[in-house]
Amino acid sequence: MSAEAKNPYIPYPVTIEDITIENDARDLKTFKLVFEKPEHKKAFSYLPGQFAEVSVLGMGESPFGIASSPTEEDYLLFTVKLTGTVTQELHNSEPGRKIGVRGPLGNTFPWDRMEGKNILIVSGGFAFTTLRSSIVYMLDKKNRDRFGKITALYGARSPGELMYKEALKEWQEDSGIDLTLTVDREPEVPWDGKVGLVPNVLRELKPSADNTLALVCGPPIMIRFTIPALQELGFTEENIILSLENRMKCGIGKCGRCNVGSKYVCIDGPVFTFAELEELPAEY
Amino acid sequence: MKDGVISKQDFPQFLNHLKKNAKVFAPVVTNGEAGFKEWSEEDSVEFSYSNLKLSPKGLFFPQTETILSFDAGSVEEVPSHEEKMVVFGSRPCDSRALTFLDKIFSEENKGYNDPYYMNRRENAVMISLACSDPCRTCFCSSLGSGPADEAGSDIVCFDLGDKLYLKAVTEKGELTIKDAGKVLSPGDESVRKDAEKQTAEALESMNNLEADLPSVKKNMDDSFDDPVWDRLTRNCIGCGACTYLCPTCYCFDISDEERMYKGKRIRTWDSCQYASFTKHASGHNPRKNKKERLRQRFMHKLSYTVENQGEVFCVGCGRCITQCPVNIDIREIITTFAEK
Amino acid sequence: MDSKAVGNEIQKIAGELFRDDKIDVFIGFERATVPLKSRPCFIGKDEDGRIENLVWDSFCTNNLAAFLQKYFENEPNRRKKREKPYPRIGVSVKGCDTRSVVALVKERQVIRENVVLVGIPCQGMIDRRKVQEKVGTAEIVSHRETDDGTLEITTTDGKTRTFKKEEIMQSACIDCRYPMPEGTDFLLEGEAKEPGDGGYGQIEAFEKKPLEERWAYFEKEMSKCIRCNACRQACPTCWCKECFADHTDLKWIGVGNHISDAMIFQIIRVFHQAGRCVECDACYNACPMGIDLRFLTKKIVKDVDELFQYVPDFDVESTPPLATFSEQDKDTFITDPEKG
Amino acid sequence: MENTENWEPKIVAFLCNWCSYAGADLAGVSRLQYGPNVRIIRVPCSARINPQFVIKALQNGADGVLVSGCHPGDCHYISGNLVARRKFALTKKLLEYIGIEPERVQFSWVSASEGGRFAALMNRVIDDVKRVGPAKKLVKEL
Repeated sequence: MSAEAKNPYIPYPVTIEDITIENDARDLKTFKLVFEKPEHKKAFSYLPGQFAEVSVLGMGESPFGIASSPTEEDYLLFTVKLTGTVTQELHNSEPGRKIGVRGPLGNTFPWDRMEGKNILIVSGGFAFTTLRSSIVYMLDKKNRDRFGKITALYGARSPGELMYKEALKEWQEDSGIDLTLTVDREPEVPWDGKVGLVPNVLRELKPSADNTLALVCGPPIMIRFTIPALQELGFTEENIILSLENRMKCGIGKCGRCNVGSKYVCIDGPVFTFAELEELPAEY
Repeated sequence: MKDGVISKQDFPQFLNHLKKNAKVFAPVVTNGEAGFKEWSEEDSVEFSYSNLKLSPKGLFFPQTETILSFDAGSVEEVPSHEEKMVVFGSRPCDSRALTFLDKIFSEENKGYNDPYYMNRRENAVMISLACSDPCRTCFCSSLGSGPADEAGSDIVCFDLGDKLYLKAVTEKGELTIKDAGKVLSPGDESVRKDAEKQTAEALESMNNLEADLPSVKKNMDDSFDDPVWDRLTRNCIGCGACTYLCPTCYCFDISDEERMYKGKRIRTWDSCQYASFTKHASGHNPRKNKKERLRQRFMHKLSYTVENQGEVFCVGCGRCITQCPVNIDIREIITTFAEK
Repeated sequence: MDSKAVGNEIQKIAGELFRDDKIDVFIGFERATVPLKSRPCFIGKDEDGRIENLVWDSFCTNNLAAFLQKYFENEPNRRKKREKPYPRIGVSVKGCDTRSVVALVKERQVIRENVVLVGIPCQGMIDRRKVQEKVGTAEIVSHRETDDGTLEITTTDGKTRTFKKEEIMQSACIDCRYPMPEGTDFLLEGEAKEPGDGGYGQIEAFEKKPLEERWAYFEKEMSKCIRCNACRQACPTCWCKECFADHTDLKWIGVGNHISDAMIFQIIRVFHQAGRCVECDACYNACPMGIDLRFLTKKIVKDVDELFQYVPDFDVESTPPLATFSEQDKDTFITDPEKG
Repeated sequence: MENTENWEPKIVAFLCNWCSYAGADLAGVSRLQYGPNVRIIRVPCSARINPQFVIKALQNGADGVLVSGCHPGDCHYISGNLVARRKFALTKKLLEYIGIEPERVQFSWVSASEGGRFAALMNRVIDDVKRVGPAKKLVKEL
């Protein structure tokens, strides 16, 4: 790359190395991407919470939270739900296909603030992506000591809809994290996790709010009921961390569509504290 | 040389001189409508407009432009726009609008430089034509500007009837005038006075909104959920005419056009007035109704950009007022919130 | 009745409708902030003070039927989804607005029982562009209409000029065959203008021009398009919940201002108006770029009439032409390889 | 590509499944000769044809478009082609009106037993389009 400023609209070429089907409905797939050029890999330096524009030439670009952790140095992971044209094209792809990635974009989870704190992770459905990134990052040997107790609650409609099944299994055996899984209804398959909606299970688990930051990602309905539950447990508005999604195009604060009030989700976010969101209109 | 004078008759010589080193754009009548066009000797420059229907925004931020092309998976960047350009006849308000777009597209906006827009800007000389006869729908003077505002211009030109007075306001402008020394005669006290007088008269003729912009912003911020927005937005039909004619609206879309694995990624103007602008792939839309969308347009201009860029993103050109099919008048919006 | 009396009558009826709890909102016209325009005006239940804003003059050009459909969201398919009943709407209508309401009722986009139509015998509306054309470049600052059918305008240079209404009437109104509303709930007293002949002579003349000349004209007009969608949004019978041009999963046309996309958008838009278009020229009036859309809309109306003997008039019972067929429809356009 | 001797037009043919497509099939089985310029798109019924399909084909570079269904009265869905006929009549007139050569967009009826008619139709359309040359109007170059 030349010394002059990079054109922020040009994606880095990457290759799809592997594709994992994440759920029974088969509408969630994780794409493992590797950079074609080492200098691009180096330039793409990120922290959990950030996102990137995944680019399929001819179809367009879509923003996705980065599901891999910076500690997984050789590749990027994106978990993609089948919804529109770009995701359709991705889902129809085979490993080996060349696509593009533009980023990293947006802010990160507040890693400075999280240093030395207990971390509570609450998530539902396929919004778990950047939280997977965060867990992997925190559990890495180099980083584990920087954080206190790590507690995670992850729910989905049914066991088959829980993503990253291999990783979940590992974490359940890892003493560095206390992971609880829950499903909405009593499943027909053997299940040793909880049964119940995330906010209810959260109330049951009663994690301590003491010296703790809560990272919450999930569908709007889950968020709406989880926040009161967290507040009951003593979490302040500043200590509840959320990640927003809005329609995006440029990802660099120019195209003007992802704003919530005066804040742009792509540049000022996607990570906001609940306190910050309370100041903004509910246009998300 | 900081200023110069040329008779209207000889004016094409000046443009011809500029044309040696740059593409020259000037208002020319085509299809019965004056608009910016690449000037050639056969064209006569139009001076009789108050405001052109389309501002020169599109010369720097075209309605459709290619940002990259691709063929069978390999990406090719668009060569950077290094061509020299001179724009003559932009109204001062439209030139000032470019300084706002600069704040969006330049690196100062969170560190991302938009090379397409910025390269064109850096290679352009703006010669604005000061207003002697502002429209009744013009209200630049209520927005801290005026009929001979220098912001965004390199040279301000005054139409003094049979002659034109050119006044450099940037170094680039000075160089341009110096370089054209052969075809220009130097300015003197009398033309300077005439220009000043013309501007003062033009300013005098303008209506002032008498709105305190900081309190407009504050009142808007406080009234986000106020039912007044229902009243102000009821007759909106949801077209994008206001946004596309606006010299400060910059929102855009990025999409791919492809045929047999070959194609390009294009950037096109987009409008916050369209439902599809913010609609998620899931179908959820944070700004579902026209009330929310029109509120977004006005709050973006009068509040959000004040916070983020330190400017009210309206230059008072009045295009949205004259062209709105249902006469939604931004002046009424401003005064509504000024009084609140 | 002079226009002031018409205005008073509208105010009186609207007031009574509110008083008798017959309507929740009334849509009429009020003065605009610019000359040669009146604008749609909405009056809610608790806004009786604003009833006196309602006016009638020769600038009530918008087709108010365009505002009705959005009140009947979820009609006809998901009616049960609604929590509250549909509002009852009073609206002042000219002949063209009435016919658009009928077209919408037929297609179940408007519930007839929920609208109270206040019919106004239409004297024809004035085309502000025709006035401006006659005035030249001078800016019109005010206008005054007299009851003997003249318009007096004042320009910035202080001059006044008067025009006979016939000279500056909208082409749509000159051609209009249905100036007198029918089937309305109220009908104001008074005479409508003489019905026109439809003006299809212009279309026939265009049809006779050489192919390349027709294409050149179409191309010239569409080259002005900025894709602002004002034509679509202003049209009362462009009621698709999602326009084909906005489809993202199946991209019919590009979003930029490539002329091919602009052309295709307009061809399809006009085609979708077959059997619906009442030639009110709302699209033409809304277009900020002044594109001649009349030559397209009138063509589709003419063809529908000639081929299927259908005119979207005041008849609520007749079936829209593309929702039905006749075995007698002509096969003359069919290529028959066995014939020469 | 200019109108040279070597130029061969690209024709897109929308054929209904029950009659015209079967007619094309029969033409093939019967080894009837017609130009190789045709790209056939099979649709369930001519009523499935939205005028947008025709125009989109022209935008994407088709030099000619043919739409063909069952003869009136023979529609597999009883009246699909009669509903379609109204749309086609308007489309044909509107496109011609704005200056699209009438040869470029053609409509016809071909039954399942008319292999010969299909081949003749194709040759006729190809000849017509050849006469008016490569399409330029509405075409969007990428």
